[in-house]
Amino acid sequence: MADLTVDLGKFSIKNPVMTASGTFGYGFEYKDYYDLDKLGAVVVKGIAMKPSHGNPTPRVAEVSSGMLNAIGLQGPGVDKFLNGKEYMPFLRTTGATIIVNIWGKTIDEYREVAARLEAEKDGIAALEINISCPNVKEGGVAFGTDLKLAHKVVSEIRKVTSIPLITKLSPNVTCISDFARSVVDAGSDMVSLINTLTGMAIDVETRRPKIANLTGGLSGPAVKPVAVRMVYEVAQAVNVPVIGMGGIMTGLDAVEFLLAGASAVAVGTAIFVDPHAPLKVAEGIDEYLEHHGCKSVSEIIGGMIR
Amino acid sequence: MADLTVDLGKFSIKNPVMTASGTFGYGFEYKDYYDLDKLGAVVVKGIAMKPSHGNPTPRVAEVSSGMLNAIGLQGPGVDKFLNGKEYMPFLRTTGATIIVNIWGKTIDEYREVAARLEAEKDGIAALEINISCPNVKEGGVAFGTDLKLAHKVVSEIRKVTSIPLITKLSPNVTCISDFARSVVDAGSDMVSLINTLTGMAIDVETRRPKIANLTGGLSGPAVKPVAVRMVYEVAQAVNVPVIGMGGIMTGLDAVEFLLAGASAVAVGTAIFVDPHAPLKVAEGIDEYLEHHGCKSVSEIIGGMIR
Amino acid sequence: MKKGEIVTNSILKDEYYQVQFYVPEICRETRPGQFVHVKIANLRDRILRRPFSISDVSEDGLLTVVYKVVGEGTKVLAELKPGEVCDLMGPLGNPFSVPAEDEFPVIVAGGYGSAATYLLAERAPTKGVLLLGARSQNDLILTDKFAAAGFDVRTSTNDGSEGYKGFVTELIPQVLEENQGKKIRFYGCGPTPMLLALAKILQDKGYNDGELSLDHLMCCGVGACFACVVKIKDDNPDGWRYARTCKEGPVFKASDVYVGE
Amino acid sequence: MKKGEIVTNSILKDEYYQVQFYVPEICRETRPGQFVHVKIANLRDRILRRPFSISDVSEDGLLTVVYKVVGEGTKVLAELKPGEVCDLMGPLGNPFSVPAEDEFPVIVAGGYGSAATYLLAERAPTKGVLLLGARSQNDLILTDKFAAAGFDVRTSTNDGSEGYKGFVTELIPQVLEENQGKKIRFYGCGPTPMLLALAKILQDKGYNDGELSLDHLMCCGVGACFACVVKIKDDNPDGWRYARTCKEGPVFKASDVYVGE
Ligand SMILES: Cc1cc2nc3c(=O)[nH]c(=O)nc-3n(C[C@H](O)[C@H](O)[C@H](O)COP(=O)(O)OP(=O)(O)OC[C@H]3O[C@@H](n4cnc5c(N)ncnc54)[C@H](O)[C@@H]3O)c2cc1C
Ligand SMILES: Cc1cc2nc3c(=O)[nH]c(=O)nc-3n(C[C@H](O)[C@H](O)[C@H](O)COP(=O)(O)OP(=O)(O)OC[C@H]3O[C@@H](n4cnc5c(N)ncnc54)[C@H](O)[C@@H]3O)c2cc1C
Ligand SMILES: Cc1cc2nc3c(=O)[nH]c(=O)nc-3n(C[C@H](O)[C@H](O)[C@H](O)COP(=O)(O)O)c2cc1C
Ligand SMILES: Cc1cc2nc3c(=O)[nH]c(=O)nc-3n(C[C@H](O)[C@H](O)[C@H](O)COP(=O)(O)O)c2cc1C
Ligand code: FES
Ligand code: FES
Repeated sequence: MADLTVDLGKFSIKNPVMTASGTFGYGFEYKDYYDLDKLGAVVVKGIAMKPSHGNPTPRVAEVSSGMLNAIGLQGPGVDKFLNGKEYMPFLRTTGATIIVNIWGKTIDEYREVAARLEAEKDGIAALEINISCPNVKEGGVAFGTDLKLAHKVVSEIRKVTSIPLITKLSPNVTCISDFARSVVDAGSDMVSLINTLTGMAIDVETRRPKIANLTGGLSGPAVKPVAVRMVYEVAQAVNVPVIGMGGIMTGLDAVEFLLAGASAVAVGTAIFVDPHAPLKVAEGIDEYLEHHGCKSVSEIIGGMIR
Repeated sequence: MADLTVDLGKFSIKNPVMTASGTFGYGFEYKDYYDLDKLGAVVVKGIAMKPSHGNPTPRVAEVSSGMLNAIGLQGPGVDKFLNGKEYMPFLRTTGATIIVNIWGKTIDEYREVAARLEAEKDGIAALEINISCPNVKEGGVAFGTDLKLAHKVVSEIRKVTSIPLITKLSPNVTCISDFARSVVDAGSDMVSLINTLTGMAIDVETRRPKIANLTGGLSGPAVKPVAVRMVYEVAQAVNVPVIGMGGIMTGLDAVEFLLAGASAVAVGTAIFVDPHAPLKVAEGIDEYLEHHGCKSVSEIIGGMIR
Repeated sequence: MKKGEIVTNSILKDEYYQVQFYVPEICRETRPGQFVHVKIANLRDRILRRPFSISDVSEDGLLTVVYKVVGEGTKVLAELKPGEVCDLMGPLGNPFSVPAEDEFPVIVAGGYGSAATYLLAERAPTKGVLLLGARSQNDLILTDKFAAAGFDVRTSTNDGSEGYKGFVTELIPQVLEENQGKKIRFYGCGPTPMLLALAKILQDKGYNDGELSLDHLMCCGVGACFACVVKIKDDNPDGWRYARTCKEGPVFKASDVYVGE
Repeated sequence: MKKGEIVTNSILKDEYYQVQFYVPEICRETRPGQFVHVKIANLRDRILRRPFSISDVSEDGLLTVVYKVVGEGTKVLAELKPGEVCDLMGPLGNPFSVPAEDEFPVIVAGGYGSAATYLLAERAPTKGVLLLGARSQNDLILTDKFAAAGFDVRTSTNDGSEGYKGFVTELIPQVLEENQGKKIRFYGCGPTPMLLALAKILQDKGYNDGELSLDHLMCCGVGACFACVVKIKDDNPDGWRYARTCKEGPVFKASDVYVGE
C-alpha cells in the first residue's frame, strides 16, 4: 500500500478522500455503514446560525449523468449542531477528521457562526466556507460570484477564528482563479471546488420546473470536465492546497483531479449511488499508485504533463 | 401535423430545428443523407477571413454524457467558402435557409469577414457571430467573456452589413443575460446559446491532457441543464428571438428549450450519434404538439408555468 | 448494499410488474412498510437509485417488489431478465407497527400502496379491511393477495370502472359503522394528496395511533441529503418542520402529519 | 444508418474479438479499406460512435469486424450477444485501390492493420506478401486467413516472441530484393508512427502509388466535425494541411503523407 497521507498545511489527513458537504449528512446517517475515521475527512452539511427549513419540494431531479438539487441548506442551526447528540458530540467520538461547512445570509451571520464554532472548536479540523451555494435566495451564491463580497466574507471570518479555513468556490463565474486569489488574500488557508453548476430542468408534461426552486445545482459525472479544468486553473493561480470535487465516481476520476493539482478530493453524488464510494475511491487511488510505482500520493499531485 | 413555422423577426424558418455550427460541416457532408431544406436552417462551421489549420490533435475526447472538443476552427477561409463548389455555391442550390457562423482573431477580422459576406449575401439568411469559441487562443472567447469587447464586435459588424445578426453567447460567464443585453444593444437581431462549457480531461495512464489544446468545449446531454437555465435567463432579459442549444438529443429535449423561452433550437453533438437527429427532433416536437393539442409551435414558446 | 439476483420479473397487471430478488439478508430483517433502494442494472446515463416498497419477503430469501412502469428506470427494470443482478440497499425506513391482536386494522391504500402494505396485512394477527382506491380498474393491484390473506377488500375508482366511484376515503364512514366497538387502527399508503386527506380525517376523528407512509423523491435513502422531506408538525413558530421520509419515515403517525398549507 | 443484428461475437485471440453483423446493404457496397461507424448498444453514459475497419464481407450479408478490447466501448461490445442490434453507418471512407493483375501487392500492417487490409488481400488478383508487425505474439492476428488467401505472411514482434525481432518496416529490404523486377505496390495500415516511417521509406524509394490507411479519433465519421485530421502535403506556405481521415482518408497516397514535424 502506498502512503496516502496528505499534508494540507495546517493539518494532515490520512487519505485524500473527503465527503462533499451536503451529501453525507452529519456523518451520523452513515455510521452503520463503516467507521467514519476511515475517511480522509468528514465534511458535514452546511451549518448556519439558525435552524432553517430549506426549500420547498421537489428538491432534486435526475438528469443525464448527474442530478440537480436545491435542498436550500435545511439544517439544525449551530446550537443544535454543537449540542445535539447526533451532531458534533457524536462526531467527536468517531476519531474522524471533521470539517464543518458553514453559511449565512449576511456577512454578520457568517461571522457569528464562525465565532460560535471557534468557541467550541474541540474536534473541528477546519471550517469550509460555503460562499457558493446557488440554492439560497439571500447570500450564498451572491458572495460566490462577487469578488469583493467573497473577500469580505472570508476576511471577516478570519478575524474571529483561528480554525483553518477552506473557502468553497462557485463554478458559476467567468474566472474562478480570480476568486481563489481573492479569498486566499483574505486569509483562506485552502480552497475547495467546485460547488454545483446552476442548471434547470422542465417537466414537459406539466410544463413546470422539475425543481420547486426553479433552478438547482448540477452535480455528478456530467460536471467532471468543468471541475477538472477549474481545479487546474486554480492550482496554477494560488499556492495553497486545493480540494477538488465534481463528479468523482472512481479512484481514476480522483487521480485526474490530483494530476490537475488537487491535494485532496471530495466525493459527493457518488455517495447516493454507493455509500462506500469514498472508501472505494481511496482504494482506487492506492491501486493506481501501486500500479505506477508511486510510494506516496504526493508524487502525483499536480503531476499532469503538458 | 402542427404548424412548425417559427418567425424569427427578420425571417421565418419552416421548423424550429437548426444544425449547431461546427457539427454539420458545411452541409455538403450530409447531402446524401437527406435534403437539407428539410431542416429549419443549416448553420455552417465558423468562417474566418483566412484559411486556418485549427488545433493539433487529439481534438476530441469522450466524457460522461458528452464530449470535449478543441477543433480550433479549422476552415477554408471566406474566399474559398464563397467560391469553392462544396461550400456556398452548393448551399445556394439546396433551397435551405443558410446561416453563416463567423469568427475572427481581431475586431478588424470579424468586421472584414462580415463585409465580405455582405458583398455576396445572396442566399445567406443570417450571420451567427461566434464570440464564444473557447478553443482559439486569440480572440474567440475573450470577446465572449468581456462585456465591452462583445458589444464592440457586434456594433462594428452591424456597421458593415444588413444581414440579420445572431450573436452566439458563451456560457463561461457569471451572468449571461448581461451579455445578451449588451449584444442586443449593439444591434444583434437574435442571440443563440449555449456554446460549449470549457472543460478538461486527463489521461491517467499517460498523465497528459486528452485534448492537445489542454482544454476543450463540453457539449452533449451533460450540459443540457446549464443550457436550459441560461436560455431561460436570457429569454427573460431580452426581447429578441433566442436560439437554444446544448445537449438536445430528442424532441422532448427541444421542447424543454422552447418552454424555457427559445424560439428555435439547434442540434449539435446528437448529429454525431445520428445524422438524422435534427429531423427526428423536429418530428418529436410535432408529436408533442399534437399530443398536447397545440396547433402551432408558437403556442409553447416561453410556456413554462412557474 | 446487497447484490440481488433477479429470480422472476414479469407483468402483474397492465403497467404493473412484479420482480423477485434473491436477498436473504434483507428478507430476514424486513418489517412491513420498509423499502429497498435499488440500483437498476443497465441504466444508461442515469446514476441514482430508485426506492421501492418491499411488498413481500419469503423464508427462502425472495424479496418481492411490485412496480409500475412510469419512467426510464422502471422501463429498464422491466426489461431485466432472471439472472441479472441489481444492487439493493435495505431494508430502509421506519416500519409500520404490526397491530396487536385486539386491534382491527383498516388499511387505506392508493396506487402502489397496496404493495407497500401487503406485508403488514399478512403479519396482522387480526385480519381487517383493505380500502383500495385508484384512478381506474387497471391500477387496482394485489386485491386477490389481500383477500387470500384474510382481508375484506373494498375498492374505489375515480372513473367508476370498478368498485365505488369516487375517492377511497369516502369508503371510511361505512367501515366505521360496520365495525363499531372494535379497536380500529388505521394504516395508509398512497399518493400524498390522498394521505393528507386521510390524515385530516384521522386527526379529526381522533385516530391518533393511525400510521401513514408518506414518501417523496429520494436520493440517498438514508437521511443524508434532505431530498425527500415532507411537512411534519413541530412546536416551532411555523408549526411544522421538514422531516426526511427515508429516515424519519416513510411511516409517520397520522397525528404528526402537518395538514395545513 | 443500418440496424446490424449481431450473428456471432467471440474471442479471436487474446484481447481480440471478431463480431459479425447482418447488414447486406453495407456488405454489397464495401470496398477494401473502408470502415463502419458503430453505435454500440448498451453503452451507459457514452454517446459517440466507434469506427472499425471492415475486415470481411460475405455474399450472404455478414460484415466482419475484428476488434481489440481497449476501453469502455469495446468492452461492452465484447459482451453483446447474438440477436442484439447495433446501429451502423457505412461503408465510409476512401477505399484502397485493388491492385491490377500485373501488380505485386506488399501489405505492411501493424496491430488491427491486418483486419483492415484483409479484404484487399482477398480481392487482389495477384497474391503478394503480408508483413505483419506487433508488440508481441498476442497481437499478431489473422495470419492464417491471409495465408489461406494465398499471401506470403511474414511477422515481426518488438519483443521477439514470434517472427523477426524488431520493426516490421525492417522486413521491407528483403522483400524488395526477393521480388526484383516485379511491379511492387505497397499498402499500409497500422499505428501512425509506423505509417509515418513507412511513408518516408516509400517516398524515398519512389513508390508513389503506395497507399496508406491513416486514421485518428473520430466523431462524425463523414467529414463534418474535423476531429480526425492528419497532416497531408499541401502547396500552402506550411507545406501541409490537416485532412479529414474519415472523408479524405482513411486511405491516402503514400506520397501525399506529410512526414515532417
Ligand atoms: C419509499 C418509496 C417507496 C416506493 N414504492 C414503490 C412501489 O412499491 N412500487 C412502485 O411502483 N413505485 C414505488 N415508489 C415510486 C418509485 O420509486 C418511482 O416510481 C420510481 O423511482 C420511478 O423511477 P423511473 O426511473 O421509472 O422514473 P423517472 O421519472 O425516469 O425517474 C427519475 C427520478 O425521479 C425519481 N422518481 C420518479 N418518480 C418518483 C416517485 N413517485 N417517488 C420517488 N421517486 C421518484 C426516480 O427515483 C429517479 O431518481 C416508491 C417511492 C418511494 C419514495
Ligand atoms: C478508421 C478506423 C478504423 C479502425 N478499425 C479498427 C479495427 O478494425 N479494429 C480495432 O480494434 N480498432 C479499430 N479502430 C480503433 C477503434 O475505433 C478504437 O479502438 C475504439 O474506438 C475504442 O473504443 P473504446 O470505447 O473501447 O475505447 P475508449 O478509449 O473508451 O474510447 C473513448 C473514445 O475514444 C475513441 N477512440 C479510442 N481509441 C481510438 C482509436 N485508436 N481510434 C479511434 N478512436 C478511438 C472512441 O471511439 C471513443 O470515442 C479503428 C479506428 C479508426 C479511426
Ligand atoms: C444533494 C446535495 C446537497 C449539497 N449540499 C451542499 C451544502 O450544504 N454545502 C456545500 O458547500 N455544498 C453542497 N453540495 C455540493 C457538493 O458538496 C459538491 O460540491 C458537488 O455536489 C460536486 O460534487 P459531486 O459531483 O461529487 O456531487 C451539495 C450537493 C448535493 C448533490
Ligand atoms: C465538434 C464541435 C465543433 C464545434 N464547432 C463550432 C463552431 O465552429 N462554431 C460555433 O459557434 N460553435 C461550435 N460548436 C458548438 C456547437 O455549435 C454547440 O453550441 C454546442 O456543441 C452545444 O450543443 P450540443 O450539445 O447540441 O452539441 C462546436 C461543437 C462541437 C461538438
Ligand atoms: S433521500 Fe436523502 S434524506 Fe431522504
Ligand atoms: S470524424 Fe468528423 S471529420 Fe472525420
